[in-house]
Amino acid sequence: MRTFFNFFRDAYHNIKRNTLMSTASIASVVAALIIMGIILILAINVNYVVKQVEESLEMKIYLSDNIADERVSEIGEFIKATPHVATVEYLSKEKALEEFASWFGENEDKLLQGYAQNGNPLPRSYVVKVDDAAYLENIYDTVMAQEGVTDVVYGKEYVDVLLRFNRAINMVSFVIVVILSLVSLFTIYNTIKLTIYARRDDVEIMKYVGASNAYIQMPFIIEGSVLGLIGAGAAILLIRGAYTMILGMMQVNAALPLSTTLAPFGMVIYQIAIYFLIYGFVIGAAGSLISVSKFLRTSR
Amino acid sequence: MRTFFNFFRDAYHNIKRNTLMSTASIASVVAALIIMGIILILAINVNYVVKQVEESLEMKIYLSDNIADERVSEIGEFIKATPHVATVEYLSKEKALEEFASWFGENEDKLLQGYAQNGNPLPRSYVVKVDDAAYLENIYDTVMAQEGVTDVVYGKEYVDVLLRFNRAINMVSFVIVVILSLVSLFTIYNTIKLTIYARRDDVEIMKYVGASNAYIQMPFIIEGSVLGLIGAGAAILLIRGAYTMILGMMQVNAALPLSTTLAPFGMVIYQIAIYFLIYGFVIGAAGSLISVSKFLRTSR
Amino acid sequence: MIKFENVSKTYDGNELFALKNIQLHIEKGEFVFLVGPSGAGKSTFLRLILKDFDPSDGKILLNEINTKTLKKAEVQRLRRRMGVVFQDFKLLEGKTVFENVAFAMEVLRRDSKTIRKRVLQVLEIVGLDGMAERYPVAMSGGERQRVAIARAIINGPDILICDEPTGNLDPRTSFGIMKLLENINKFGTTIVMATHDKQVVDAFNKRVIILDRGLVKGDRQGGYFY
Amino acid sequence: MIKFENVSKTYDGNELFALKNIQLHIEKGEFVFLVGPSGAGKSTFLRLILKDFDPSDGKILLNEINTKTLKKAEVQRLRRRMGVVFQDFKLLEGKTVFENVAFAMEVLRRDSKTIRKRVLQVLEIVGLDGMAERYPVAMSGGERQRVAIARAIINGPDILICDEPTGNLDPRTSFGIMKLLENINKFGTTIVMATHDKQVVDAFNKRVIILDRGLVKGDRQGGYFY
Ligand SMILES: Nc1ncnc2c1ncn2[C@@H]1O[C@H](COP(=O)(O)OP(=O)(O)OP(=O)(O)O)[C@@H](O)[C@H]1O
Ligand SMILES: Nc1ncnc2c1ncn2[C@@H]1O[C@H](COP(=O)(O)OP(=O)(O)OP(=O)(O)O)[C@@H](O)[C@H]1O
Ligand SMILES: [Mg+2]
Ligand SMILES: [Mg+2]
Repeated sequence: MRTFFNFFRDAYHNIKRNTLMSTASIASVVAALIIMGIILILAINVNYVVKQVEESLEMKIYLSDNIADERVSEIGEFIKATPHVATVEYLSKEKALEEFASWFGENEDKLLQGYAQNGNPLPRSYVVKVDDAAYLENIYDTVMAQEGVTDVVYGKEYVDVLLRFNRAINMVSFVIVVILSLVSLFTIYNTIKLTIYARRDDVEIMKYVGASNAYIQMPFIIEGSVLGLIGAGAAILLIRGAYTMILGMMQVNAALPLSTTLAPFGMVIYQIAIYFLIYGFVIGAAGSLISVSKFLRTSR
Repeated sequence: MRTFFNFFRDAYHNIKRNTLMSTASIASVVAALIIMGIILILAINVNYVVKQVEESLEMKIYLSDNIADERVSEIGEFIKATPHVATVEYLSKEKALEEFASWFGENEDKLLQGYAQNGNPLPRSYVVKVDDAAYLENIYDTVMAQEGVTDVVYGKEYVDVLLRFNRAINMVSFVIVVILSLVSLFTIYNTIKLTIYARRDDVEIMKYVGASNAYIQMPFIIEGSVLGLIGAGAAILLIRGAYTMILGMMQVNAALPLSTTLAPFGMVIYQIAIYFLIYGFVIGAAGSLISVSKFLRTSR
Repeated sequence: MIKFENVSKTYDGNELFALKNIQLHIEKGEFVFLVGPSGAGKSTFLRLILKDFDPSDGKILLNEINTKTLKKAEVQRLRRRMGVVFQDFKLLEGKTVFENVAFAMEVLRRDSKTIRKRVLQVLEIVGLDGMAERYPVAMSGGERQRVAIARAIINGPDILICDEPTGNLDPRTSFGIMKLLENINKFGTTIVMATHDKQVVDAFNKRVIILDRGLVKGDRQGGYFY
Repeated sequence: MIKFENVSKTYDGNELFALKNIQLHIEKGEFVFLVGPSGAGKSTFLRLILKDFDPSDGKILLNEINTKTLKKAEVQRLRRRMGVVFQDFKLLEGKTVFENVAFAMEVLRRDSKTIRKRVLQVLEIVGLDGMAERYPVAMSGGERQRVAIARAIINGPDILICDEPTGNLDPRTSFGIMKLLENINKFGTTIVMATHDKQVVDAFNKRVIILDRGLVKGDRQGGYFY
């Protein structure tokens, strides 16, 4: 009985013997995974940054001077109950004036004086933060419909651009991911095809001896999956290295706010690692299987 | 005399005969160029957007109420003469007040009334646009030192984040370009090595007949460069197609402000095309030359 | 056992007949020499038995079964009961001599101890003792040919097909190999052997089929008459 | 012309001597048969003349020049004046028969008209007329061997090295090829030919060098005495 051990021994020997072929296969897995890894990390980072920007967005809800304090708290409760509202902060007329006056350097006193005589022109307001910028427009509509709310301000143009930018980034990176994935898959498939082509004599000879298809395919599949796993391992190490390097460069260049947004990936890399290993294994095994099966079908 | 024509005829025949090898080589050139093309286009687009944002940045220079009108024009002249200042606009006290008052809905009248009695608290100012956000800090320092300037405001944190973001994007994309270029080069080199490996018998036999190195290398080099050119051509077409597709998708999804920033590349693609063809040619020829020379050196 | 019924074979891109209207019967246990000039169709004849390809016309019966109707798995089973020595040896360049011979037994799922014992035995019989761990590139032409012979005979096949098995061997070694084949034949293996070696054909008094330009030009007992 | 001075050759990973202390002189214009059992060192002997590798010990002089000292370009020039028929033919599988033979002439930078004429001539001489546009895979063993012979002789080499040039040929074709080689030899080409073919060696009364396990066991005129 030919045991599995034999197949692995053969795979090991073949990989050692066909250094060139093996390196090529591993290289194309590494290449594919590095490309995907970079895109993945970039996409996650961009989303992360966009999320942070979104969360820092403020919406100001100005209240009429002509409503009672009860109504003000009522509106406050209503806002708090609105979906996707993260935090709500109340700004009294006095606080608003203080904040406002502080914008004017040497003319601050003059300004405050003017208001002291004419009454504070600044309205009461709620400052709202949301958890998703996409809902700002909805919230605007609901809150605006409340009696006693005079105006709601949230930098509509800015948010629109941001949302569109975000959507564009997502779309572009989706297209790029698809294209590059196809490119890498094609490269891997090609490489495996080349390596099997280089060993077509082996396949032919095995057929002459009456070897079953499974017998012929098995060593290629095992070899392919081993090479895929090795490639995945190499890619993981390389990406980790590059990531660390970029983090290092960023910290040297400047205390960037971005460097902190990259940090969490020290953890994420381990999740990526698992997917990479699965990917390497599957692509190596499947690529070999497809190539060698195709070859078996077309040859006699 | 063996003419160049013969070499080309041979290259043509070899490409036709070794479909598998040829497709593989072309595929890896295409893969490399698509990757580089995408990165190139992305990087240019990001820079383009960042530039646009930079150019929309405003710096406000507030002037003391205690200086004569001559001094105000003097400061205006000085600002205009400062390097990297693109436009300068003067904002009088009245205009400032008008603009300011318009922010307050129902309280506008009350506000204007207050000022009519107490004097306009808003200072005169210059609104400056620059051609490069990186110089905002410099300009701030020079202008701030001028007598009669009370304050200069330009959203320092925002600009800092933007600049850092820009720098980070440039650095990250540089690292990515370097990594992916290496990856693609390695893949191409590997593919060519594999194709030459598959024809090692040819090389060996040629040596036995006393063929000179140049004679042996020539067909490989010609074949390599032809394959490289074909790959470059395919990559150009693919990128153009993908680009058009993305533009189309963007126009369908929404009238994005971004879609206009992408437009100029309809032209740029022709410049990229030339570089791609050169790249394909050089990488094909050089890759073949290096691989076959190495093979000639190591074999007898 | 092997029956050619009006068999013709033409190759793509070659309008000439490699074999034309061959009518032949080889009995179980026979030892047949196939002779004839270069390009006569000897290798084509052997490859038809092996079902390397099907005849363009007519049919080939192995144990009364038309080889054309065989399914993939049946072809595999058939080949496991056949031994083949190819004109160009067809050794696995990436495997050692031992592995080259052993894998024909592995296909039959024999256990590795039996395989090891038997392979070393057979290698000794063909005169390659001590070369088990060599790779084919590191062997002389005749040595490679003997590896191919070892692989062909190791499973004690029902049919042994040999295409010039002594083309790269000196007369003495050839004679030894021929004696070995004769022995195998005595134990029931049908042998069909294409050869140019007059000495061999003359020395062993067997049935000789003479091919010439795709036609059977003779079919008699003993002697290289071509 | 070809001088072996105490030449020994061992291969990596094989402690046995493929050749041991060979002392020989082959004159210009000689026709030498190299015989001996499988693995005796015949191919090794021929490959040393071709400077496929250098001897492990001793030196080989071609026209009084130690082949070990030759630079790359000189080796190339030397090989252009040599013709070689390899035991395994070594044809370019991706090129047609015509191209396979022609490229040996292209290396000498002959014009394509001369090449065309001469190649077709030589193909006819070896009996392959009409097969110029075939690829090696589409040929029988003996036909391929004759392509290799055609390539070896096309430039009218000073030295012709043949490793079993008739191993895959029937006696009649062999005889024709031998006659051809004898003719070439008469016009001054030195021929060294390894062979197992007793009939051929016996029929052509030439110098016979007998190798056995790396040693020269005989060196005399005529007859396959091994
Ligand atoms: N794949 C092929 N395509 C086209 N023609 C072929 C092919 N294989 C063989 N032939 C031709 O068929 C004829 C018979 O070939 P075959 O190999 O059977 O001859 P053979 O008797 O074995 O010759 P040899 O003794 O030289 O080996 C030859 O003329 C050969 O050129
Ligand atoms: N590359 C190699 N590595 C190790 N040993 C080798 C190598 N090539 C040949 N040998 C050994 O050297 C000895 C001589 O080989 P050589 O090919 O010269 O024999 P030969 O006389 O041509 O035999 P044949 O008639 O079988 O072709 C053989 O025993 C062979 O096994
Ligand atoms: Mg044959
Ligand atoms: Mg030999």
